Amino acid sequence: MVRVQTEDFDIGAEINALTDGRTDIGALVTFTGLVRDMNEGRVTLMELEHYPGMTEKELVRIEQEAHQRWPLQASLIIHRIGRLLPGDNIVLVITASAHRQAAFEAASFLMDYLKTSAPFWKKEIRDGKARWVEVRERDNAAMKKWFSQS
Amino acid sequence: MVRVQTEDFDIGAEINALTDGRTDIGALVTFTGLVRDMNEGRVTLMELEHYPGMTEKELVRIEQEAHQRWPLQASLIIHRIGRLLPGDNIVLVITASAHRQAAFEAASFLMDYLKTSAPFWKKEIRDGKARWVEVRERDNAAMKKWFSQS
Amino acid sequence: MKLLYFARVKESTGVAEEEVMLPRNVTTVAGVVEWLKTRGEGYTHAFADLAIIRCAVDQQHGDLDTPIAGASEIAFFPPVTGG
Amino acid sequence: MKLLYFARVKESTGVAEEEVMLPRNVTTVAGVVEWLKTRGEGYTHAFADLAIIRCAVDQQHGDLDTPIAGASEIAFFPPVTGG
Repeated sequence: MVRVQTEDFDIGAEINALTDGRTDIGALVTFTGLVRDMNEGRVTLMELEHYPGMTEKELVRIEQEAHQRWPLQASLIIHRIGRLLPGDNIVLVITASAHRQAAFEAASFLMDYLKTSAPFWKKEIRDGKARWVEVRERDNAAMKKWFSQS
Repeated sequence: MVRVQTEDFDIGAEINALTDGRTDIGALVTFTGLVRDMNEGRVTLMELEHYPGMTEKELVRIEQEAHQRWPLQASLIIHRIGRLLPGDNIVLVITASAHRQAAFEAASFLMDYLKTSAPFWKKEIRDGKARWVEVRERDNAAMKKWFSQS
Repeated sequence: MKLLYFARVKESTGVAEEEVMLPRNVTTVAGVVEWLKTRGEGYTHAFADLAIIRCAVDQQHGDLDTPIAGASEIAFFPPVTGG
Repeated sequence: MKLLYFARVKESTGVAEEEVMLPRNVTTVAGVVEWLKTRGEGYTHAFADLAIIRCAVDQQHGDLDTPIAGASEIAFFPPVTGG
């Protein structure tokens, strides 16, 4: 399941919705990305732009790819858009599987893939000036890893 | 922080306690282990025994090891003991860091280390009979990985 | 053809989206870019460094060689930075 | 010396913990095990296969060679299965 929303998310509630009444899940991993107040300067505001329509399609594609690679029983991707403050949640990924390795790897894969493929762009007010966040080379490297292994 | 307890834990509340008022955390990973109703047979009950005193010491040692290896801003290990039913939470690990790779790796490391080192023993009622859970060779292999890499 | 621009590219072109009639000899994304660069300073600036331009044709990632025949929507944007 | 047994080992020995006076020539965990095996069928059974026995001396993981001088507590248990 994927969602793009301006509102915050409640991690506990999302976990409960995914696991409620189920007794086949052995391992559940969540990743939450948050706005940091320091990123090569003091950050006071983050604004997240996205490509409506394509974003949702990309997230669904990414999620399907994870389900093809690992035996997942459930998964969830939520990405926020709009104005965010330091300490605010940006993104939530949840993966559930019978065993922990699949849940860990799939969550890590989803984040690496999302970072390099889903059409979101971050602008920060950093040291008082608006700046587009630059791509980190390590994010590209993290993504390539998944394709050289297989 | 480590806790050994019979009561359930509330993942959302634990995350909030760790992150509340902080604006320096960029990545937060949680791992939850749950009782599965199938484990080489139908499981109806799990009983967790532990070594009071040593368990807590081991968990603290494991947590310290993770903090030495990765730049973690916060971490938490909760392990339940006593009687558990299918679907119940067993263990919670939370790691927080500025970047996602550290949070993912540390959480995975904590689980691998805990599985092979913390003095807990699981007994299951499986297909109507009480059986001690056997060690999985892949758990030992997962642990060794962390020591051959470095 | 509907063209969309996001983030830094949008700031350079000055528009978020526009309907355009592309010349018939434009058959790939590269052709669209070349044509756009003739439309004024904002576009020239937006597409000055193609190393930092990404594109999508009908909401699927493409590149300069992607054919545009039959497409209804082309988007240009910087490398993505979500997550 | 306080001895503790857990899980399957405890089920074999029939006790969770006991205070014992070890002979003076017992200086390592291996010596403790040899001495325990003379104490009856439950112990013999508990320590029949040392490949599946783990131990801790004063709540720290040890092995058969670990010296016990000065220790106040030795525990025997199967490989751990938490998490």
